[in-house]
Amino acid sequence: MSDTPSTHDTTGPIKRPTRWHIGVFLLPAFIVYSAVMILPLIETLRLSLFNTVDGQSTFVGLGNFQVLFGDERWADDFWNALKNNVIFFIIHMLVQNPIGVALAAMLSLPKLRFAAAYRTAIFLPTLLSFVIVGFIWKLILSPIWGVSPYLMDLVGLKSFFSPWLGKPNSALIAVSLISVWQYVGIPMMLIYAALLNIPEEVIEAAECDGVTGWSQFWKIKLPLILPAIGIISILTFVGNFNAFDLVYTVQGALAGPDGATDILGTLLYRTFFGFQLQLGDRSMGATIATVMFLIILAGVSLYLFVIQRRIRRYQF
Amino acid sequence: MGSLQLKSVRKSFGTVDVIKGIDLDVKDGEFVIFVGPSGCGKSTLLRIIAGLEDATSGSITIDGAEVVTVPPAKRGIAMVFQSYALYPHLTVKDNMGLGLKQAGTPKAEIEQRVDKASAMLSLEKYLARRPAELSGGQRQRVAIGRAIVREPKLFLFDEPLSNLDAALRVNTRLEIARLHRELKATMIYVTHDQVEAMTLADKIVVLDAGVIQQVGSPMELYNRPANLFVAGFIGSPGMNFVEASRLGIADAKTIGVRPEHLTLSRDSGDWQGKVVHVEHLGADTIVYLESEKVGLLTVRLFGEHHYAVDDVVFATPTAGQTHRFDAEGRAIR
Amino acid sequence: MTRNAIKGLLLASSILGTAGFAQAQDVTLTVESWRNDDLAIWQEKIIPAFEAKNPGIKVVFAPTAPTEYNAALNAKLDAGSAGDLITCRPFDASLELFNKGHLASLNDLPGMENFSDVAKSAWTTDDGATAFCVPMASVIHGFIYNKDAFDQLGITVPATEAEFFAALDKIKAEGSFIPMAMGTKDLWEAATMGYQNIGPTYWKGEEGRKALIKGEQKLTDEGWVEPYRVLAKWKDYLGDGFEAQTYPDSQNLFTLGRAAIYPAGSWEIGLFNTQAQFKMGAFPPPVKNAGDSCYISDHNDIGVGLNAKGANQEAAKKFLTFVASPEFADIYANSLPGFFSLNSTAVKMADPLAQEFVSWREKCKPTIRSTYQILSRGTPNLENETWTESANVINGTDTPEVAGEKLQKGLDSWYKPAK
Amino acid sequence: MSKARASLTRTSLVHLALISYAVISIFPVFLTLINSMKDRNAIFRNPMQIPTPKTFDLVGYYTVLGQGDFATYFQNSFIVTVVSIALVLLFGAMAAFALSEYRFRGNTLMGLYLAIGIMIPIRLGTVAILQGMVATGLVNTLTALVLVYTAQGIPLAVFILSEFMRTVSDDLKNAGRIDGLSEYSIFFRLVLPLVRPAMATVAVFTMIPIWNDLWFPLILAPSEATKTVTLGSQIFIGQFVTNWNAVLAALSLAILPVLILYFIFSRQLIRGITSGAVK
Repeated sequence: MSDTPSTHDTTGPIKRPTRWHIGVFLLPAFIVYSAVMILPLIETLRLSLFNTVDGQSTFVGLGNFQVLFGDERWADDFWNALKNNVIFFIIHMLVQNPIGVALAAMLSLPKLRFAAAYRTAIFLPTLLSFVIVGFIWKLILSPIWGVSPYLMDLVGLKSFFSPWLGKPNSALIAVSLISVWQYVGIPMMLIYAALLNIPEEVIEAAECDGVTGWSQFWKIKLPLILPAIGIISILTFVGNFNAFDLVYTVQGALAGPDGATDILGTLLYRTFFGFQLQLGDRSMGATIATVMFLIILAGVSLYLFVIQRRIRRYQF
Repeated sequence: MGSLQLKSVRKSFGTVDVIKGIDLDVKDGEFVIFVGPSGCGKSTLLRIIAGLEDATSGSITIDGAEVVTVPPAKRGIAMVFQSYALYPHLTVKDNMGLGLKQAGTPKAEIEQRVDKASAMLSLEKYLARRPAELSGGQRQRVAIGRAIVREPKLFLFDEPLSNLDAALRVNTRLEIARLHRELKATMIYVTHDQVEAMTLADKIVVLDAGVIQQVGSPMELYNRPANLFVAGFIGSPGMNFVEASRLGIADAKTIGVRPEHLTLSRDSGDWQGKVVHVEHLGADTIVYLESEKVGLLTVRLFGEHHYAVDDVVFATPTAGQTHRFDAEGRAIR
Repeated sequence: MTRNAIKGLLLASSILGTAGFAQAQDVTLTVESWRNDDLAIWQEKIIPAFEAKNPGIKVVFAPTAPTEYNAALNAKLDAGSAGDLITCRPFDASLELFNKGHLASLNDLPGMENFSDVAKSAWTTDDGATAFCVPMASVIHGFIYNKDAFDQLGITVPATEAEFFAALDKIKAEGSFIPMAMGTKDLWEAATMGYQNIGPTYWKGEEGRKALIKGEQKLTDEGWVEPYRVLAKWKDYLGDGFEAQTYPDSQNLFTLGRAAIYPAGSWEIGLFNTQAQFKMGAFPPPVKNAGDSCYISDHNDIGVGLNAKGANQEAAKKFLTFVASPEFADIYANSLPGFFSLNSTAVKMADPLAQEFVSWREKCKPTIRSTYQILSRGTPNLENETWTESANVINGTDTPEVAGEKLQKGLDSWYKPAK
Repeated sequence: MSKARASLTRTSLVHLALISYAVISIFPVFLTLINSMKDRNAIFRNPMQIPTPKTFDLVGYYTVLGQGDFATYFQNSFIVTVVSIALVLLFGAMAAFALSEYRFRGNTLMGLYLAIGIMIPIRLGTVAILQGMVATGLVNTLTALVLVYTAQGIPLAVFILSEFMRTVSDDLKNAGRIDGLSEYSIFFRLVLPLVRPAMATVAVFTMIPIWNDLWFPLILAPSEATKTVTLGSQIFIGQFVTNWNAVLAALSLAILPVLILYFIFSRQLIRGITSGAVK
């Protein structure tokens, strides 16, 4: 199944029938994806080079980007959102993924009873919609309903309760942790799979060498699941920098208090579609979308071309 | 029925040439084995014959018909894969019958051919099982059965024995030899194991680096290797090579002597050396010695011999059993 | 090709859009709205009343959640899939729709004569020449209180700022009620129920609002900062954890009888009537000193306009004329107590609480919310900023002065008052 | 496993940790479910208590089921989700097969092209999508939603499935070719059955965002006849934001079908995921 026949032979190249089936296999996906996703997205990104001047849509080159980074108000909002987004991502990396790894490590212990029940329970939040997750957690953390203060009272920590979602310095952390709660099932599942893929012989060899318990995890299993952790990191990155729904349902489109939970997704939503009296600004919205796309692209490229190449893969 | 001709068949992946112009003639009913080290292109060549890879250029005819652009299923071939490649979701019977069913063969005939093949391979008991419920040897027999059922012009085997253990390998080798005799079919067989090649083949094709080094019957290759590569590859343990200049021979570059064509003596002989290692195999004894004049030598003696490490001995090549090679490695005849 | 295949597949499973439901002669009008709370009233009262008189026209009320309304509506208008009738937000948001050609002029609509210029002001072009939405209702701000609690504690209805805080102190000291039910979590509660509620008293209603638009006053002026100073004092009277208290939390706190005073908009009346198990009363925003003239926010809030590209213009106009009629005003104002009709024909309202609110129109000077007209056209958006800053002031994260400066700075960055 | 390897203390600790986290995971859902079946006062006074005969009250469910046509909403959500998943799996698997099986000019490029979709939220293209749907007359049809979700699901499906398809033995496919199977038969009869677990994985990951999406139903198909459950319950939350009985009932009704679908798929999901998804 070669590309094209090369022509440096005496008997000449062989003519072959076109392999129509490749086209047939690719076409449905290509058509739907291009027509419904790519073309509309291109249309949107194109808008970032245009703006309304005197009521007319005019090509302004990189003018919108100049406004976004040059105008103090725009730049403040943007950097604030980016900073919050980075914190959002860091919390996921520091909390969600380690918890996911730990849960997976425990679940993959041989002959663990009830493993399926645990797995199902922990994966459950991942299946819920933002509408549900946002509403439930607002209720639980609400100082009015009293579930959280009650629960903290049970463990003698009531004095530590505070209206986290309403305080500028705790709101972002609280929202991030809700998101972690919702999504921890995904790293757990993927790491679990990677751990199960380590052949029993390798673990048995480690047992014979006296590498057991924690040191077995650190010295044997962890290095072997690094590629999976790499994939999870990049999925977390892409997911976090595209995130929007959870902040929107929990904290509203203004991502309060005082913009403390504003991430790129919410900034984009407000700008692009407008909110309350604020009118949607398609051009600036598209500009922010383009910047987001570039950030994500940069992250993914960094992963693909730098990090992924350094992670050693092992064949079992 | 079942002859095969290859004419200047080439194959390149991008700029890398893996098959560099192969010409080959296989007669009806012949058992031909492609042998060579890994990466020599033997499997690629087999897959080109099967139609699983496209040749970049050249011509392939089966029974006189050009098949270069014919899809595998229409070439009248059957193939047995190293990994068995059984359809995991089908029973043994369906695995064997699928090709015929696909070709629209009547049900009764499929039934009959499957029965015949499974009898030939003693697979009757397993017809209803799925591949996962079979042992490695049974799976390999099913894979062979699947090929037999198709009654092909050409059987293609791609290292069919390398996933089996040693004892099973010998058995299956015998079985394949028996099948060849019973079916009188043309078989092309790829292996990297020269013992398999020597024991099964009517004709061996030695390949290296995408080029045929020599074609011939097992004994032709053994007795009259065309070049250094073939000389070294065929025969076990491998041929001893000595620089001709060390022996004062001017009209050759290298002299080759097979281990079994050296005699040993404690008293006198052509090349003095010191024993460095001895292998007792029962029927044979292999002695390795380090000679100042000609370097490391392997000597194969028939029966039991009691040499010890550090013994000083003399080796002498049997007259008329040495091979001479020129500067390009070609045999001088 | 694929599309048609899928389409065929779905058609085959007999799943059709509303298009498939439209009968040959019947016209179906769709009303876009953010008032999903009113769904039942539309379905049970308003639509049957209209359909009874206009056979052959069917009306579908299709509300969207308020938070998504603008975004969804704009997308649908741009693509041409919006309903025939568009519920109008007041002022700039709808003006923008008119300027873009999405809303049609309604100057010639029969029934528009039933509305005064003031009533139409929220949906007219800046030059006052063209009206583009039929005014439906206005809402009035004030405070609703738990009458039983006031009686129990012997508190009289406060009229001045000092009395107001004295009452709060008393409730707090007694301890069985949270003095005031308001949270800052949803931001807009702080701005709308707080700042826009008490503010007009300090910036003198329309006088201050117009001066701000002309550039004669600034948000850093005393009249605009002082309401923030008062708001900052509210902090001590709100429930524990008010920073994370949402708007529904506040409503529940009050209707479950746990809070004594609720800074309100008149639209709460209907809901509170069904949920509260105690007697309620209402009072207007307290004045600074006894005898000062009082101001109330009487804000034109809802109108309904005609989608200029809608398919059923004639039927839609018939519906708009219906909306402009006294009959509609009567149904609407009485089904939704607290939404006051803007129709010139006076509507007789049965609800006592609603009557109380509307009675303030006679003694106090009405004004509209300060940020709605003209001042929220640019970026940053003054309304949104006011939400954030009002919450900040109550939370104590910004001082009143800083809040005023931030708002004025944002406004200055794009707004140049016409000299 | 030898006794030396499993100490009782260690096992107990592991169970303790897992139970704690599992409780954290299900607690909010549990809380919603129990409170949806209580009267209003009990919800506020004793949120943590399970319904007793005294506090048991299904008024929320009556409100929800009486107000909206939830049966239709379910049907809509179900059709949209199932048809979208089917198309994502079919189209995604076909494309993944072409990319992993054949070497042809533009293979890598096509792979990258299909991967872009993972990086940008499709929501950004809303206006153009809506215009397209208006132009083709698909607004307020479930077809519009199916198309959008299919497009949205394809990139991840191709990404995951092509990884899996590379693990299907070449010899097997070649054996099929020699047995006279066409490329289509090889795909449908050999490869698809073998990657079934992977398909289940993709199905679950695709199902979640489709079932739970609020945005596109709102924009593309908000009519009463095409409303989905999530949109329906969101409207309920808006409409009855202070009627917690109704809200909690609506949330419970939205959770249940996801759970049911998940339980149907979970066996395959685990098999899919454990047979080398991220190796």
